[in-house]
Amino acid sequence: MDSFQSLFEQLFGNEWGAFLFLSTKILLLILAIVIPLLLAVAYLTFAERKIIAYMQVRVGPNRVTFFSIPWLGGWGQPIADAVKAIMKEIIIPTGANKFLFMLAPVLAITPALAAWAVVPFSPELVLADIDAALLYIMAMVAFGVYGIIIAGWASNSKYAFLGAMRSAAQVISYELAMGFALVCVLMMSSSLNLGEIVAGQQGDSFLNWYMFPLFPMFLVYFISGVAETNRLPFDMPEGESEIVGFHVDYSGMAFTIFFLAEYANMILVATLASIMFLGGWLPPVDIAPFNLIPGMVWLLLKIAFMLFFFLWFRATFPRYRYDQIMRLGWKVFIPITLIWIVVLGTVMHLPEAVLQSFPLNLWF
Amino acid sequence: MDFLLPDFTPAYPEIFLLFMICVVMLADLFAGEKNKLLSFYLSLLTLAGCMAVSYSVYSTEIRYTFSGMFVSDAMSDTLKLMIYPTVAAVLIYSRSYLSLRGLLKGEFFCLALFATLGMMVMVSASHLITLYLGLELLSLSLYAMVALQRESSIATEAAIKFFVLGALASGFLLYGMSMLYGATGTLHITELVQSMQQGIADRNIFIVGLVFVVAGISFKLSAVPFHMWVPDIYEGAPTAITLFIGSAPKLAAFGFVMRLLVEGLGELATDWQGMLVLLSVASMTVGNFVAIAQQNIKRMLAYSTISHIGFVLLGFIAIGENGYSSAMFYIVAYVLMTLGAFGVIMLLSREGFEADQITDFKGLNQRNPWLAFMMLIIMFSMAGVPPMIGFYAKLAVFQAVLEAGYVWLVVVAVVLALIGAFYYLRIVKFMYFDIAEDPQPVLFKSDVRILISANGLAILLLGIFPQALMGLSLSAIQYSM
Amino acid sequence: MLFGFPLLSLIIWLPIIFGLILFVMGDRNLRAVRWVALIGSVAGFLVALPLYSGFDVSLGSMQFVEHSPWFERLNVYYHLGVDGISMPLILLNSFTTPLVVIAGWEVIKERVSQYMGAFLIMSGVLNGVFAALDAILFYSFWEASLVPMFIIIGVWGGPNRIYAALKFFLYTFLGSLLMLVALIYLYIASDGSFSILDYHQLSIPLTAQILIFIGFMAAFAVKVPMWPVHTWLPDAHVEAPTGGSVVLAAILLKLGGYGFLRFSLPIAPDASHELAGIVIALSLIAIVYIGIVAIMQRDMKKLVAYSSVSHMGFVTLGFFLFNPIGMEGGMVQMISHGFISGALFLCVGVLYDRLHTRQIADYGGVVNKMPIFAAFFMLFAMANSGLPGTSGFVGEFMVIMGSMEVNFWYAFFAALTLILGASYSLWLYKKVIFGPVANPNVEGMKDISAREFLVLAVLAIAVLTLGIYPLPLTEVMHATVDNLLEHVSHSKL
Amino acid sequence: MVSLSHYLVLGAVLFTIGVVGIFLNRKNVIILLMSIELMLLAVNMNFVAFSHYLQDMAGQVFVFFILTVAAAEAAIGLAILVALFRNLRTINVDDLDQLKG
Amino acid sequence: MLDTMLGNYFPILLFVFIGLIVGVLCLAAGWFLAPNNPDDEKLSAYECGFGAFEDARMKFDVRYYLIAILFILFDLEIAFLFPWAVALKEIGWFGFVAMLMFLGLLTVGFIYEWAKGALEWD
Repeated sequence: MDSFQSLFEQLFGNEWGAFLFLSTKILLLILAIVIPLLLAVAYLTFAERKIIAYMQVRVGPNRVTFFSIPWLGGWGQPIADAVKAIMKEIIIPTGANKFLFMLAPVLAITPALAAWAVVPFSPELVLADIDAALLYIMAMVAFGVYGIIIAGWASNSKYAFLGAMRSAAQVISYELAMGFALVCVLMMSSSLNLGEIVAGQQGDSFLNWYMFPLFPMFLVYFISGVAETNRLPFDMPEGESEIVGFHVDYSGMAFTIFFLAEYANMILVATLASIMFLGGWLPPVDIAPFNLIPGMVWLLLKIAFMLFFFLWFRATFPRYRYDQIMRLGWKVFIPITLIWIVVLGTVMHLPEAVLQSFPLNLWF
Repeated sequence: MDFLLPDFTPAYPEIFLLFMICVVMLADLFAGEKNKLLSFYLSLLTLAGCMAVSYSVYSTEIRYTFSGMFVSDAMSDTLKLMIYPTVAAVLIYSRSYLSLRGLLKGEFFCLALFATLGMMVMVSASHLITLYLGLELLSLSLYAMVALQRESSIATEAAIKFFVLGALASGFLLYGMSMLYGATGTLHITELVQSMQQGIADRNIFIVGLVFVVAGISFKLSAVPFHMWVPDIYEGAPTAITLFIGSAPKLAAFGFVMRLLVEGLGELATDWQGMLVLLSVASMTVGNFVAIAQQNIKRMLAYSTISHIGFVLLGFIAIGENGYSSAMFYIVAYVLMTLGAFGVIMLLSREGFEADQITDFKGLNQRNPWLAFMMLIIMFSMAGVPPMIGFYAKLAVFQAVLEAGYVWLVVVAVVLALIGAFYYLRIVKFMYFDIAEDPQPVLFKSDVRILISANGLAILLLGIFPQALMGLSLSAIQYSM
Repeated sequence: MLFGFPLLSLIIWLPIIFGLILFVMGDRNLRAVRWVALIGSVAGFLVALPLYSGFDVSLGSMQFVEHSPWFERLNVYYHLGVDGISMPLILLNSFTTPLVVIAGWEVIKERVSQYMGAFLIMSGVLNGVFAALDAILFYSFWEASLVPMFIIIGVWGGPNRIYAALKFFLYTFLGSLLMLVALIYLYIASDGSFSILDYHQLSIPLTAQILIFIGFMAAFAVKVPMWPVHTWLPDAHVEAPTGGSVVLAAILLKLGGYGFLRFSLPIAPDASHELAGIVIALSLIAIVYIGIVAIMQRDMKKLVAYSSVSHMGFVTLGFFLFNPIGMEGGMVQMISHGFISGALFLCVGVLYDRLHTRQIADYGGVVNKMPIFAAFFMLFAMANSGLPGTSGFVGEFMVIMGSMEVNFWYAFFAALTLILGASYSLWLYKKVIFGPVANPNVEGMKDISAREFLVLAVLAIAVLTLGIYPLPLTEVMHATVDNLLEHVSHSKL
Repeated sequence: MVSLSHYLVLGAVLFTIGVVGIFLNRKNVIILLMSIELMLLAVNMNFVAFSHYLQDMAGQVFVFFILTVAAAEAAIGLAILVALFRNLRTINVDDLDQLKG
Repeated sequence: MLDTMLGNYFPILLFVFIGLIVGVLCLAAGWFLAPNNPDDEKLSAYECGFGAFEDARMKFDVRYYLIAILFILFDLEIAFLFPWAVALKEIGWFGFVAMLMFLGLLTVGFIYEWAKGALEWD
């Protein structure tokens, strides 16, 4: 490493050299996150189709293989899909605002990727270890709405416009519930830094994870996450087949980008759920075989577990009506979270003696 | 960190009011359509309660609380004790006007109470944040109140103008505050003075801040050249709302200026004195001259407000207890007169008829002599004719300014006051000398009759016996400095 | 203080209270309204009698003094008192009010209660002006007197009443505001006192004195009124109802003269001496020029109004001669002008009530139809032109005597009024009363009623009494005037 | 290095743009609202810069409150705007001429 | 120059940049590789087989707007809750109760809008 740095310094002078070296290093690290992430997205679509197929007692994609290796039947599917998407024509409707029409997908994918900058994969492995990490993620998630609104507006189509309005309303509504749920996490952890949040869940076993004291919040958070990403059963904004959504006028690669963004967001929600409620990289039980396995593996397992729920929901639940969605968000989740904040705060401030007599004083 | 529980006593009135606002809001929500007057009576009850609470915590000491962000002293308590009855009077005056226009809704009362809370916070603020919050609580409520008549295009237009210019003024004020903060490193109003005295503050930045603060203040006070919004808002808003805007908030504005300019920037008095002289002369001139040309009485009163503000500013120019207390006396007198004037306008209005043209006052003496007599008292008081209170207000201000050595200013003010007398007389002329177009007698309910009589007679009696009010304002200022 | 009773307060507030009662009564029972008004005004006059009888003529100082705190922050006191200057004016005022009420008895048909109430309130307020010894109290009454008069002219006046009312109000209001500035200046110069008597003792540099004098002058000259700020008066008189004209001429104009004596002279004596020439010049212009203007008039009321201005010139002239006879003459002139001009306006009112025109040309030969009226009118016209034996003669003669002491030419010009006054008064009389009946309407005129007779008779007695035996009046003011002159002769620099 | 005065100049420039935007804009009321926001942001910038420079947290706390109030203000402003649009069918500044100000 | 606190944010800046590039690259790939044969019918707005009747950027239901405003208010509430929650353990009972009052006030507002029907969608 040092030799690379001195090479840069020789090439560009001391100050610029150091700067460029650092930039290059960071760029490489970013690519090390983004490329696996995009691959994960690709294979998440594949997993989705497969898993749902098996749940419905079908086979799912099984034709495209790599190099004709039979037991990889279907594993080439995502690649084929990607190639297909690239080759499709991008239609820009008449009357659409061309610049905004093209800007919208970019605005959708950028925050979905950029949010990953602060996600820790293990105590050491984090690109930007900032204190306001959670705040940053919230900001990035909220940013996604711009993509939706702009897409709907730029298309110059009533369906797209209505879809965008609905989608935006839904997303921001659930963002509130999500925010309140996160407040509960913060009350427990006393930090916005994701690494410290995980550290706060350190203990003998999985019982220390925030999932248990904050179980209702966990549910609220996760369901809100599902709604945030416009996944079934809350896929009102998109409703690819039955009703039309904000990207009804998009095609080809432009549409694919929205698609990518949605899956990247799914993974993000699952990751955050793992970090904040499921103890992140912590093993379920802090004893011999488990704590030898690297933390990252646990994290990835947890993420996969959460992602499975996304797919499972899709296979199981019928779609909600729009008024039901809004009612759930505003009239159920927000009151629940408010109450839980009060309850949690009260419990946290009970005198020590009372807490000790409490059977589950593990967490406070 | 260890947090000490602050002393809540000085803020009891605010806390009580806030609690009651929630009660009024919820009560109105669940009372249903049938009990429309519930929130009206509840609001009056609330104000009475505030009165009692404020009275019981009244003290001549200066008490700081909430880490010095909130202060309760004789001035704030006195102003609050004046704000409550003013607001109550507004509510009573407005009742039938609003109910005829379908505006007698819980929202009106909640907003009015919220505005009241804002005023209370303003006069009790000893920290720039508190000051700002109080101001905005008041302003935002007022914006919403102006727009309350949603189907009236003129009201919404007034609202948007009010909003934009009000926000602009807040912007100026904030920018000035940021400079003050940068210069002194503190947001506590009393510490601003100290850091000036200790010479820590960067004087140049301070002056920049001062200029912006004064500009913002004059916007809120509606002094020329920052007065553009006043006539439009007065004319466009429903009269009840105009009455509200024109009355109690002026008391709060007085407290606001006292806190910021006098308590906070008193060390720079010589700097802002000059600015105020300009503002004051301009306000008196423009207000009085333009008012003459008005046909709409609400607009005319708007310009009259501008000119009165000019006179109030004279009190600040005089600097010192005498000047400030005379400004306070003037403001109180002004509020009393405004209440009465708009009250009469509202009593004259009927469903679908606003009575906002000066010609609508034609022959009022035939239609209701008592009402005309009350309006006569109010108009003469505004013109500054003794023995009405308006005269002593002007007298006190002139006296203070002369004492400060501005003889020319007083002469100018006197001449402008004379010009002002002209348009007030015009109203009297219409009421007494002209023949009514619509000779039907004006009738109204007994509660309003009592109120308007009390209002008019208060102007007269306080004019005959001004000692009590003058002493009150003087002691309020003395104990707080 | 006689009987230990606050007579001055009573004489101020009694009429005001009656006036408010009238307001509240409304017009439901006109008969009751008129009687209450009469009782109120007569009661006011009756209160004035013990005031007069209890007045110690040997003292030049304030009597019947009442002094109690009013609002202390500005050191304002409820301070009342009368001396030889104010005493006669209070009497005059209290005396005039019942006459006005009676004069308006049947003539006023609309809003009677307000009309009567306004007059009673004004009566009380004017008493207040004369009795006030605190500057702010004085100023309050001073301004308050504007309001009822404004209303009286504006509501019950003639066709052009609104213009006249506004002009009246604004002229006087501007003047009085400048006076207010002067008062506030004095308040500061005297270290926070509003007592007029304190101001008398205050020593003030000359420039300040001149400024103060000008401030006061602005207020008083408008009221008197002096040339050239007299223009509001003819308008106001012409448009005002009869009662309004009477009070305006008889009392309101005296406020200005009173102000000179109470404020200008004693507070700024040096400035008074300094500027006396100007005042005298203005007075002479008023006497001569306005006298000529009066001759030109075709409107009876205007003529009387201009003659008022001209006569009031004597008052200011007398005051600024700085000798006792001139000053007393001015005082007597004020009182007598109160009676005479009031009476003349009443006479014009009597005519107006019958024909509803004030043009001289519309009348003629009235004597044929109204002999009694003609007799009264004759007496007052003579008094107005200064016929010896009437009160008009006493005042004018004393002032001319006084000016003779100072400067022959003053006296010469002043004396011109005897010619001018005679010409316009007699010209008016001749045109209206004598000659052929110019107008068929005159044929139908009835002679004065008992009520009108009463009013005119009372005034006639007053005019004659004062003309033949002025001592009761001069005796009252003598000591005070001496005091004042003594005071004025000392420089306050 | 970026110094305090840089921030102040930037703040002043932003503030001026906001003010000028309010006075010169004749087309759209929404732009007025945006100009107001810009002014407030300029103020926030000042506060944060001073706060950092003076090592005093109070300025940043103030920023928090300004943001909150700005949000409330925007909410009310937009609400009035909606009402206005329903009545006038326009949000053109020039069309707001029923009241001669 | 990257040693300061802001240095931590430099990677984030770069990451945002990369995110943008990814988006733009994908679009560019589609743009260059895909066919482009526009025709009128294909490009017309999709509306049930008819031509569009009016401008698509039409007035929309005021409830969306209401939701937006409510969101702003509650989101700010959350913005206040975040620092409070982080510091909760230090500020003790007083801090907790103070925030409870704040929450209480907002809850009153929430009840108000609920009862006024701002949250109804039918």
